Amino acid sequence: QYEEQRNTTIRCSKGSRCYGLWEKTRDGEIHLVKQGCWTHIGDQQECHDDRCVVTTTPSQIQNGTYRFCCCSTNMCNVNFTEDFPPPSPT
Amino acid sequence: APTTRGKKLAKNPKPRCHRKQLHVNFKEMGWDDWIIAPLEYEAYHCDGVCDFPIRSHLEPTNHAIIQTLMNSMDPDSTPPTCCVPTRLSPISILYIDSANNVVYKQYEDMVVESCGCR
Amino acid sequence: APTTRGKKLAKNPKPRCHRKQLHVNFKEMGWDDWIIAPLEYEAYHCDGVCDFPIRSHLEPTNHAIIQTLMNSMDPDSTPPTCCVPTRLSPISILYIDSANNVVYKQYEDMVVESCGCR
Amino acid sequence: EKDASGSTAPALPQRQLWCYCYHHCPEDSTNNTCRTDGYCFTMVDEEEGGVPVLTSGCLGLVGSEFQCRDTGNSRLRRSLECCTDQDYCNKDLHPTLPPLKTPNYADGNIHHM
Repeated sequence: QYEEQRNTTIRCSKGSRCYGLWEKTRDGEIHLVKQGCWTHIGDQQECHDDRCVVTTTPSQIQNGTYRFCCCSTNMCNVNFTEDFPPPSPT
Repeated sequence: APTTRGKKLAKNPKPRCHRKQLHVNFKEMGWDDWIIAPLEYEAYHCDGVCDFPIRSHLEPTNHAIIQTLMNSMDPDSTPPTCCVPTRLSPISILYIDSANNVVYKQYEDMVVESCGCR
Repeated sequence: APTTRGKKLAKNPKPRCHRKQLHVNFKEMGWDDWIIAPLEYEAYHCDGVCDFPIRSHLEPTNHAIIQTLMNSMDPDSTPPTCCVPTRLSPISILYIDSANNVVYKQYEDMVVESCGCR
Repeated sequence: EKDASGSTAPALPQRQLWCYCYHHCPEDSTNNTCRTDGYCFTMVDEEEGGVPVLTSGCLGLVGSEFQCRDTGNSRLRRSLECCTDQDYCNKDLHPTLPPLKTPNYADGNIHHM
């Protein structure tokens, strides 16, 4: 588990995962918002990957600039990659 | 043990109390304007009949057993007991609060782990 | 109180989740051959609908609230939550055990003290 | 601070709040009042026959983020508002039914009784 702000790591409790939340601006700039332990998973298939991959289309907050992912290996939430369907044209 | 040979099993016995899927989609609820993640999760729910005798895995209280017996004596005057969650677990949620901060919170009792008759 | 001027009260609103009487008679159950006392008691039971919003005195869990919201979005796919006992109290019973001894025992969860939506 | 069931996340009240309750008060309530660790609410909703019904009462703190926000996609039209700023604050809440969703609703014959 990795937490960039204070450049620290924390150990997550058994069964939980790592998560990261970033903001990606229109011109591609990326800011870290939050990292930590995702202690309670709603869906068992969620957060199984060993890399932090953004798989769901971001929620509309902040015009969809947030990137959330969770993963299950040590320090996997240092950064993220994107693999979500393009927003359907409205 | 009493054999079921020769005893006709009820054609389509109503399913007894058990856990069923309930997929919650916060976006469909219109909450993707304050919830960042997750936007959906599996909450499950409980459904099915609670008839006599109530099996041990449904963890009936003494009251549930008495009510079930009274229902079998006079269904019109006493309703059966109900299949409800008996064990629940939390999920983590990231959301935006009213001051526009990003908040990480653990919401208790969001996922059904087991059902019972109460 | 908020005026309901111009807003008609529902004709016969379905009773919401509340505690109702349930008089238990051990004699009628045929148990007066092992129960000495009491031979009857008031157990109460819970009955009524759990609709949105679930009031605070019904002590809903987060799951019950989510399920109630989903039921109001699509009643066919998600059942409402159920009105069940949330607090119960014991009663004492004197009975004859299998070795013919008179036994005094406190039976837990025999009387409904309050109901809620779960 | 009046909190419509919109985007504002409710502040965290600590004390017990008194509210008006109308239509399904707790059994032990006296003269249409109730008490909660959460919020007072007033809701107008449209019964099956299309009759608007006003209800009010107490919501617990648990799940208030969900109940006070409600979902805009319930089958029957309704509007719920929560408040917590002072005792009986739901006296000043007057939610109105959202517009009908079906675009081709033409004759607009809702009767306000």
